[in-house]
Amino acid sequence: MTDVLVLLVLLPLAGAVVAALVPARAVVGLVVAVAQLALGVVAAAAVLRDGPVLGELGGWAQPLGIGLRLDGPGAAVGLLSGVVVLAVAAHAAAVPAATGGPGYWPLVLVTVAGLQTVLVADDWFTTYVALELLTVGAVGLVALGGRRAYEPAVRYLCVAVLGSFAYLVAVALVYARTGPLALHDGAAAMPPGAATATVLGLVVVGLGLKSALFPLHAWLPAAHAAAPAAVSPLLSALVVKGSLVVLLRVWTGLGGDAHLGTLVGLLGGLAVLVGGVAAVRQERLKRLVAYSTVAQVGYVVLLVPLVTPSLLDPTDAAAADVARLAWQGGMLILLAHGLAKAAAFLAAGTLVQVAGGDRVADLRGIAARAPVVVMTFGVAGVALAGLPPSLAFVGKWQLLTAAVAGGAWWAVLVLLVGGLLTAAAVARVVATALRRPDDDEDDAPAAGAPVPRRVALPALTLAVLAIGAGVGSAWLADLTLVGTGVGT
Amino acid sequence: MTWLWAAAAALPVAWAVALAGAASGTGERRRTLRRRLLRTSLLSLAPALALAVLGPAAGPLDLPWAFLGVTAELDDVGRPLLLVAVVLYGAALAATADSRTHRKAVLGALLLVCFVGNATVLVAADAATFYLGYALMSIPAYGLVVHERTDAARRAGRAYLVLTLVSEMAVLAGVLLVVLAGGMRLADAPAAVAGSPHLGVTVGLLLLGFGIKAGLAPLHVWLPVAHPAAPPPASAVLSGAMIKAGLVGWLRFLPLGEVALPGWGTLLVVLALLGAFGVLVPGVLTADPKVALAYSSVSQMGFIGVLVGVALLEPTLAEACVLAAVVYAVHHGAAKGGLFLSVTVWRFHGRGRLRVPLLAGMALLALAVAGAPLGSGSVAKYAAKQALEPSTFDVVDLVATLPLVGTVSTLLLARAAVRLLPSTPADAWGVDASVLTWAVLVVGGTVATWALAGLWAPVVATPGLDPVTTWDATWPVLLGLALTALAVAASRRDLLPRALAHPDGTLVPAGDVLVPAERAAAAALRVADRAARATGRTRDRAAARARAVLARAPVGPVDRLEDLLSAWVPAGAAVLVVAGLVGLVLGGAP
Amino acid sequence: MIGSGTEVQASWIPPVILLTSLVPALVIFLLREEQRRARTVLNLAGALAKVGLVAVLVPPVLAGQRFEWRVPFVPGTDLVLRVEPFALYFLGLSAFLWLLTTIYAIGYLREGRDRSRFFGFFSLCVVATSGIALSGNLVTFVVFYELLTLATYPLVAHEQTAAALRGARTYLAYTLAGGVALLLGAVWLTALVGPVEFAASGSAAVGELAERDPATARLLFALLLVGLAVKAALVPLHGWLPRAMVAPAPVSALLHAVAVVKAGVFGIVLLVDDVFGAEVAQRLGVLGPLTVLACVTILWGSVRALRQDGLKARLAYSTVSQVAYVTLGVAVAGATATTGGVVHIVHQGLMKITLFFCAGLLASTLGLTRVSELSGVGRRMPLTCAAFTVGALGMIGVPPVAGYVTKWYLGLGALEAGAGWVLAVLVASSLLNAAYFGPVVARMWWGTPAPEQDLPRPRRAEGPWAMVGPTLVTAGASVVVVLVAGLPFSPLAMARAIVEGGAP
Amino acid sequence: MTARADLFLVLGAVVTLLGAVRLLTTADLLRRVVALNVAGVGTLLVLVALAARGPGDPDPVLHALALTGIVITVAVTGLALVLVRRVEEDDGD
Repeated sequence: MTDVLVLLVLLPLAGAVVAALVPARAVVGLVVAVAQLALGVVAAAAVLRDGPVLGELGGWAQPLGIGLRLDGPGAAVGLLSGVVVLAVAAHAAAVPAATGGPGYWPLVLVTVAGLQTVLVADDWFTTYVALELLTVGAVGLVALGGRRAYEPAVRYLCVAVLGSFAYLVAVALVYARTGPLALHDGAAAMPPGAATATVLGLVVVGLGLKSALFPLHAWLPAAHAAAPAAVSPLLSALVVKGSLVVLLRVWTGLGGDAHLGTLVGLLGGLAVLVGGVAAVRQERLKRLVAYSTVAQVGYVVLLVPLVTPSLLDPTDAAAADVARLAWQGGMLILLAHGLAKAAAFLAAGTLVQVAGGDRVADLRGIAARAPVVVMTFGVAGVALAGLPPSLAFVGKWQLLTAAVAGGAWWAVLVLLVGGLLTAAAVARVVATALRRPDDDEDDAPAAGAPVPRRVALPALTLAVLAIGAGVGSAWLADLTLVGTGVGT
Repeated sequence: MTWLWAAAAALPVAWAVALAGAASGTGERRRTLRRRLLRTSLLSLAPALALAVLGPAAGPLDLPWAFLGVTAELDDVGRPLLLVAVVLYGAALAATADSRTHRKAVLGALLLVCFVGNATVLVAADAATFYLGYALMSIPAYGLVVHERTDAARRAGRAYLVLTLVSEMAVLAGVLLVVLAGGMRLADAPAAVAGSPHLGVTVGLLLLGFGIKAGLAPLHVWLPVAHPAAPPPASAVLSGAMIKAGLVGWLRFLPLGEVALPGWGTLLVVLALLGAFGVLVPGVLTADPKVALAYSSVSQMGFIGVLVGVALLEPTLAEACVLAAVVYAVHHGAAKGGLFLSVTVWRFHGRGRLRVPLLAGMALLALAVAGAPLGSGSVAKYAAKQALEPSTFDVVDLVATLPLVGTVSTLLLARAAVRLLPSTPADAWGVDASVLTWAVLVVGGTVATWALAGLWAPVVATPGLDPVTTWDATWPVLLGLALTALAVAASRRDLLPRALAHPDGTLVPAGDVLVPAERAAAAALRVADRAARATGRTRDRAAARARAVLARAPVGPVDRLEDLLSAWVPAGAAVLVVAGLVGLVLGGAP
Repeated sequence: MIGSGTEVQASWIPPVILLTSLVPALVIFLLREEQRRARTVLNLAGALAKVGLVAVLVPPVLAGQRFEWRVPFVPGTDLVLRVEPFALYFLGLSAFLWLLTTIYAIGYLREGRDRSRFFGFFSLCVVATSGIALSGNLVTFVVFYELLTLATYPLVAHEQTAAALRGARTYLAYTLAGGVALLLGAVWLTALVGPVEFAASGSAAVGELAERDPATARLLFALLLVGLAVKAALVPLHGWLPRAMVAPAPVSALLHAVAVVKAGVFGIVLLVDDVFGAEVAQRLGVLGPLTVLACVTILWGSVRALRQDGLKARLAYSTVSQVAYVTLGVAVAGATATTGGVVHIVHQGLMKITLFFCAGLLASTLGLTRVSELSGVGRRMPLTCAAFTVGALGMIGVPPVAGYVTKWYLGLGALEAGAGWVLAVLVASSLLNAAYFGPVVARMWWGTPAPEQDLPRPRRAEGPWAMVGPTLVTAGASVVVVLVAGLPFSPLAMARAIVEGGAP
Repeated sequence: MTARADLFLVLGAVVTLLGAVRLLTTADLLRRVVALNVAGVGTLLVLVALAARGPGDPDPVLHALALTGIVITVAVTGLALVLVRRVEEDDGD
């Protein structure tokens, strides 16, 4: 199984190199995407069956070697990455204009490699390197968006690197204290105290910046909106999730902090509300979708304050139940959001292209020309809003149950209102797209060529998956718990 | 003999459906089909006639699978009235077939449906079936009333429908209360009501609901507008058969003979008397013979109402009163139905060779209604007198007062005759089905009751022919005739004001208290309408305000915040603030 | 409702019932617009298969057999689909009416646009409604309940005009907000007592909760009720219904007769009888307010209907009023009233769908949409008007149309429960019904058309037979169901069996 | 040894903080890149200081981290400069 972990990292890296050299870049990208998905499935199955998969890169033992460990959340996000990357690659292969340039394929593969490394890395420093790889790849991808994208890209880069520095300092503190350390079981070596608190604080701010946790999110709407159509889905669905997973691993690994946890939860709540309202208010389609990502990050970190009591007092059975539910809920929302957001961004990209403008108002009546794409956007929106039977609904259910059981009524409120806000934002787009010109209006949009199936299908598949995965998703919920130590 | 029962219900329904189906279309074949169907529709009443003739020999009906369970049987109350109903509806159908009214097929279909309902009311053995029939009869009858589609018909229809629905609902509520008390089977109903904790409400609802149908003053107002507006065959069944359903309802459900209800009884008697005599004024001041006939119906039903009222007052008299009421109803149904049909028959045959027989028949019917000796009316009135003799009701001397109803009837019928006979009849036709059925009614309304009363209701003594009895029956009629003569003479000699001498229905319009009631209703509707508009405006304003608030509230700050954060420096400041917050939280933690 | 003497067996039947609509839905989505025949065949095959399945299931289920299918939803909680009498009852109604509505819709949309989308979502609606019917626990119910909201939105918005989209938006706003309340209630209840299985006379765990913490139990009841009341259109949460009238006629028909509104009241019945249990609810004192709410709705809907000139708007407000009868039935509690409420689910469905079918026929054949335009239309479209009359009389509660049986049971039940004022409300409602339906019927048959309004005589029939046929069938069924009310599998008999099966 | 290391630790923290604050509060892109590097240097100082803090020889692992950090910072700075130049080219048009 160790080989699988190594392959997960090396395959996209090698792919990136090949893609940079050979002309048939899309083919390389697609092959790597398929292989990656297959590897992800194998790894996830192994994790689900046998628990976390361990390994070492290069065969050297710690501290010089690189410790690998694929836990449940990692495997789950790996699966997500496999599915999303394949779908996005299919879309990009079908619509070269959506890629932003020939640099697309190598950059994507670098980014994927970074993400996979984040997921399988088990020590603090490897994670740092992986995060940087992820950042550089992602910034490069944003920059493919052309002139309008350069400034957001710089902004993204600065913010992300600053976040990395904060994380690096935290890593240094940990190393100075304990020597090389696995991420997943720091609590024993790092007893609560000033040092641990500082580490937690640095990680929360640093990775919060990278994950666009409100109010550190200001870079995200600009960057995600400016990126090319085949890039935004990857950024929103995967890149943001990478740092988020690390944040959560550190949090559970170090045992958390009650007050900071509450602060994070409150910020998450604010993210849901502000992001939701802002999404409703956006005039531009891709910014609308991007703001919904801000809200979704908020959903996920809502689990932090709910998990913390159990981390602080592992003997409390009730708290353990709450923690388990919250963790499952948050992680499922993360996964569901990945699928749905990728679908939404892909669809949004196609719609912008068909409409010839990225204002919501430009979409008027576009359902007549691109019915499948509008439907995709709607279905993805349903999943984003966490309505049944989507996967996000299952996550929301768990998270709500945890919030109720944990007495976090503010979180309940946030979850419920947030869903409505997302639904409102999506409904606005769908209604505009459906709006048929009145008979007396002449400005009927000229009928263009229909959107080809191979363009529409990847997004639709993702959206349907986001909706359909809710049924029978208990295994996924179980998977997200494997090897995290939450609720045990 | 379930099949006979089934046929009695199914055949008329089948014919009604066929007629309705054939009602539209203008082709010659369609017309022939309609005519054939209408002519043969009489046949569909045959099973019902057989039931009425067989009586208890037909056995009871029990269909637990149908509706809420259908049961029926023929008893002393239902059987004679069913017979009258069959004859009346048959006559009405025949008259419809021959009349020149338009859309005869529709009229025929409605009559058939009403018949099924009406007959069901008469024979029902349980409360649910009774209610089923009651509604099945009452609602389609609206179609009879408005059939002519004139403004008068529509107005009458409105009055009819409003009162009928009120009646319907009162009946439903009352019947449900009866069922609640354990009176699902009609045989148990009076006792159940008597023992019900909701006795008062139940009786009140029943009096109201059935009172409307039975034309109890002041709920009678639909009768004098509906009858003239409806085609005569429809008037005949409305007056002859349908209003009897109200009486049957009283007899079936009220706790007659079970418990003395002085309050309700007195109320009923007083109202009934009010109706019996009060209608004289509007009745003689009308110009329309059918209005006069309608008022006469109200008067006669008042007579019956007195009987029921007394039965409520004095349980010991109940049995006799009930039988008297049934006899009276049978008599009045046949005779009054005959009189209404006379209007049609007279209009078509009044000038031909049938003129004299027609006049004679009509005179006989009128005398019978008025209660002249030898007529069915006298039988009924005698029975009533016998029943009331022992009454201790002391508000009015009933035995002395009631014969005067005969006088009222005489006056009203005379008024009708004065207006009807000089009217120009259309060209005469030959003898047709309508004349024949009318003739049956003449016999039924004058003689048959006598026979039937003796046959089926041996408890009721038929009047002898001794002078006292004969005089008792004669003087009210004579008094009425004398007054009529006086009035005619007075008006001839211009002794009366013009409005009284040649009343045209404007002084007291048909429907009397209906007119102010309509005005009040219209005013109330206007007020309601204004109120509704006002609340609508208020609601719209509130909604607009809510929308405005919703659109404004949390959005402004968020917009501003996001605008602000989109610049680098404020966003950087936000990062610093968060870092500071995190530090504060961690530093503040113990 | 697992009563005693029943036998639960794991089975694939429940998901197969869903598949009879889900498969057509998915395939139809993939069809091209012009593949009309394939669409029709798929639609009808699915609908017929469902009707057949239901028909086959009735006898064994009434005999006590239960078919159940479980799949894990989240760890510890399953999605449960279970065939039981009440489920089958609702399923039967929806299967039957869906078959007819599909036929009607094929006729109605014969020259329309976006028919693949329409029929796809149409079938998806059936999936959702069937799922609601088969739900064996609260989670499952919530899932399908929300799915129904989503599947109906494109149907309401089908015309894609500004008005249609406005109506659809209102619909979505109301139902999603209601869904939030339902979700909160469901989650909270689940967090407190574990997965809530629907059970005869209520879930035992919920009963214990009510004993332990009545205040919370009441709050939960209120929350769940709010969520359900939106779809059930209980005042003051009914605002979406009249505005959803912009939908095409077949959609309105199914919204009002089988799908959305019925899902709401079906849920209320489950909430009272199968989640809390009537006795527990009675003890908690929540049924009194619910009764008042139902009565207010009944009257308010009728009063508002009086003033509508648009035929469909009038019908919509009438639905507000009529559907509250079902709520009233369970709120009054007691076997008789509950039977009345439950049987009205079918009765109202048949009658209201007839009325909407007629409204659609009038609109599509003669272009008539307002009550004031209907004078004398009976002579032009006698079959349609006859069907309308049957439906209207049923709504008023005139025998022998189905509505009167409902009224009888409700009235008697109210009296048995000592709530005579409820009977007064029923009476008032009937009079109001008569006040707003009476003039329509009278105008149709006995009105004189305005001279300038020369109604064209429909060329041949009153509309395509695909539309007239279902209309006549539902009108006939509105009478037949009570004509044979005493037979074993009539709606009334089913309702009795459901209620009695639910008695402890 | 430890005391001097602590001094460097504090110094590193201060430099990091100054770099970060400047980074976050300047709108000029080039200054931002410079500030980013300042913060980076501060971070590395912290790393090295921490490595020297313990008794005995400095921790080689932390030195390795610092080296890696430098490499990454250089790479990032290069990327940033390319992007900044493009932005400014655009502004010049």
